Amino acid sequence: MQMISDFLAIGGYSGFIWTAYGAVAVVLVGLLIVSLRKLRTTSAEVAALEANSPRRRRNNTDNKDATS
Amino acid sequence: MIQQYANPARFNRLAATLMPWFAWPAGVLIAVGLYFALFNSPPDYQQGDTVRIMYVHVPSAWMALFVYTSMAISSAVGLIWKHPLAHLSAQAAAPIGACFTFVCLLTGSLWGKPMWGTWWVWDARLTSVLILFFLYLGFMALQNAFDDPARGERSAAILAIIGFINVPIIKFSVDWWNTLHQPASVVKISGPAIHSSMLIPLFVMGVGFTLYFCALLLLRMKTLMLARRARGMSMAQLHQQASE
Amino acid sequence: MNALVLIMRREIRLALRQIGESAIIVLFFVLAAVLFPFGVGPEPNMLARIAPGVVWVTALLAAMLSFERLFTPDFEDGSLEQLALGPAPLEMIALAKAAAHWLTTGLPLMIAAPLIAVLYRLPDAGYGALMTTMALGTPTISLIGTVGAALTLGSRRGGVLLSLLVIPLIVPVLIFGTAAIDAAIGGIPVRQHLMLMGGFLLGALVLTPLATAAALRQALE
Amino acid sequence: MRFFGENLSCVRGERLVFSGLEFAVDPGTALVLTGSNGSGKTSLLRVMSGLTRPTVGHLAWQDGPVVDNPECHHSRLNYVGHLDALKPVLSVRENLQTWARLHGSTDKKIASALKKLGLEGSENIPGRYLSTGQRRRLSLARLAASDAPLWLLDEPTIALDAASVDAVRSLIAEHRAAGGMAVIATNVDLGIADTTTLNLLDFAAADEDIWEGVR
Repeated sequence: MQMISDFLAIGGYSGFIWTAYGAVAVVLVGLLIVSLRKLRTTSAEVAALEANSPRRRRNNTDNKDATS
Repeated sequence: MIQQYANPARFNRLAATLMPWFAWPAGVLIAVGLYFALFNSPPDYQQGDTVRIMYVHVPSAWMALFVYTSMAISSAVGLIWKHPLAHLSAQAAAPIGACFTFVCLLTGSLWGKPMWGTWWVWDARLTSVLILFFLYLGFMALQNAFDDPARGERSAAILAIIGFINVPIIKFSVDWWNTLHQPASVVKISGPAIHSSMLIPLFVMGVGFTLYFCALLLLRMKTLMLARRARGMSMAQLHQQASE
Repeated sequence: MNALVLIMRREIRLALRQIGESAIIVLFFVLAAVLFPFGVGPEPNMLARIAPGVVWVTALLAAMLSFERLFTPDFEDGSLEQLALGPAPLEMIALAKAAAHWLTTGLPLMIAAPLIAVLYRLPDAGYGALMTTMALGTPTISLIGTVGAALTLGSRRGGVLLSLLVIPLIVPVLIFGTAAIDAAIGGIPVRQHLMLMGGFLLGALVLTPLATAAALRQALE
Repeated sequence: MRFFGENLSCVRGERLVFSGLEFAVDPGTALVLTGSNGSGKTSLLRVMSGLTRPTVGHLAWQDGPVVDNPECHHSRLNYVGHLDALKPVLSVRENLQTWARLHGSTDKKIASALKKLGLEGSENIPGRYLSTGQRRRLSLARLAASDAPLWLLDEPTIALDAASVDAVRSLIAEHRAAGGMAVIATNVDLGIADTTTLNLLDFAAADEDIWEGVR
């Protein structure tokens, strides 16, 4: 642990500051990326499910035209 | 028939239009905040530059509590009016809140090291945020512990409300406990007197984080809605194959 | 009202028939407490100083073990349904379960606590405070524990998850429990701590049955 | 007193099991619920018992809806589901006493109930030694020991031998003669006279997935 704190204290305290801001960036941007990727995989999954049940989809479009 | 009080499709379209209005201002505000925080505000006479960590530490602490409050409110709405979207918003908000709490603890520890030479200080606020972090983990763990997502949602909602009632009690007890065991040498994280020039970046970062949260919340809610739809479709197909 | 008595009597009869379960809980409490000196060393002053904290934390963890057995057996064999369909509202059932849990687990822990304190050479002034704080604290732990047990009913990883949910909520009780004993040893008046613990107990007595009933309703749905 | 439900629909495990269901039970009548597995027979019984809240629609007795006074509703019914509510450590009599006393029954009634279900010889056997048939008969003995007007039975005759099925049939007949009502979910013909039947499949709902429109 001592080695880490020495390394961080090299530029006065700037090591600590950059680590703090870096960590914030990593966490917030990382969360954004994870969420975006999850959105992409889920919509792909929905598209795949829709694709392999064409019969159901065709019935839907007929109902929608009738009711809307 | 269930449609009349929750229309996910309509909400989703509304969310799609709102999201850019949250996302872009969030990016701009955070960038401006960073500029002010790092370059355009005076170092503290005592702590020098390390005070700049405060500009991320304090807003993330605000967000940790703000997100938990929003989770408790949406959980209450979900339970009382049986509104599935409210449960989804609590489920979507939990990981964001947990990340903010983690960031708050990390930056608090990084701020503590130069000031007192130790990574972790059992300061009253840091300890309460640590317990809040466990409340977030408890919420997410309970949410996923059930096979039926509707069941997990409602149990986690009850926990969120109980947790919300307990946050002030925990805060009070920890404050009291901290004053009792106050080791003489440790300076409390009261932080420097907030000079107006420091207040601007703090406020800008705070609003920036809040907008970031709103944009990400809508995005994650859309993902959860799509996941529910995929689950519904796959179960319907299974049911159809079973009955054929 | 007699429904509450009937349910309590049923719980106690079941607990007496499986007395082994409460015995194991107390055994774990003693075992965990005895483990610490091997870790921190037998030095008397040190042990005396950490005694309140160790007794309270190990009692809390021991109580944690027994929460899962609170609803799961009844849920699996259908008894919980019959209880819910009985004349008593779910809130009453929650209270009866918490009270039965306290009698079968909280009380034995309270009785075992002074023995552990003797092992740790707790100063004599501390015993009175130890017993009063345990008397006020263990019912609160039982009440909050029943909420956790009801919330995790029917979930996959019930036991561990339950501790994760319940421990943050019990921190205030732990803080004031140990603080009261330290204050008593230090000669400081303990009225303030005990009043607060009494407040937690009364608050839990009123609020936790509502939460437990709501959680049970979800589980039985 | 008449017990009825209007416009009932129920979501179970995220699937709309039935919707727009109406039923009414009058004193002395028996309603048999039929329908394939998973058509919602058990769900409807649980909705009637008040364990599961219907997503839409409401249940009511003649003197008022169930929601206003759930405890009164519970005191008027006896629900025998698939699970036997039997504790292995308690004896046969103790098991029955727990439930019968909760509904305010007397020891005399408990003894006569055990006799009706052919369990009078085995009062002191602990629950864990009972066979499946004995366990079912013990859970059915709860019916005989209580004077609740509404009986909700979920597949009562499973794992029962011929003699026990007759005992159940006479139990139900006796109950109806005394002005009681019974709702029985079963796929087996119980041979009970003049019952009205309700087929769950008539109320099966098109699976209206509220997440449908999400793009």
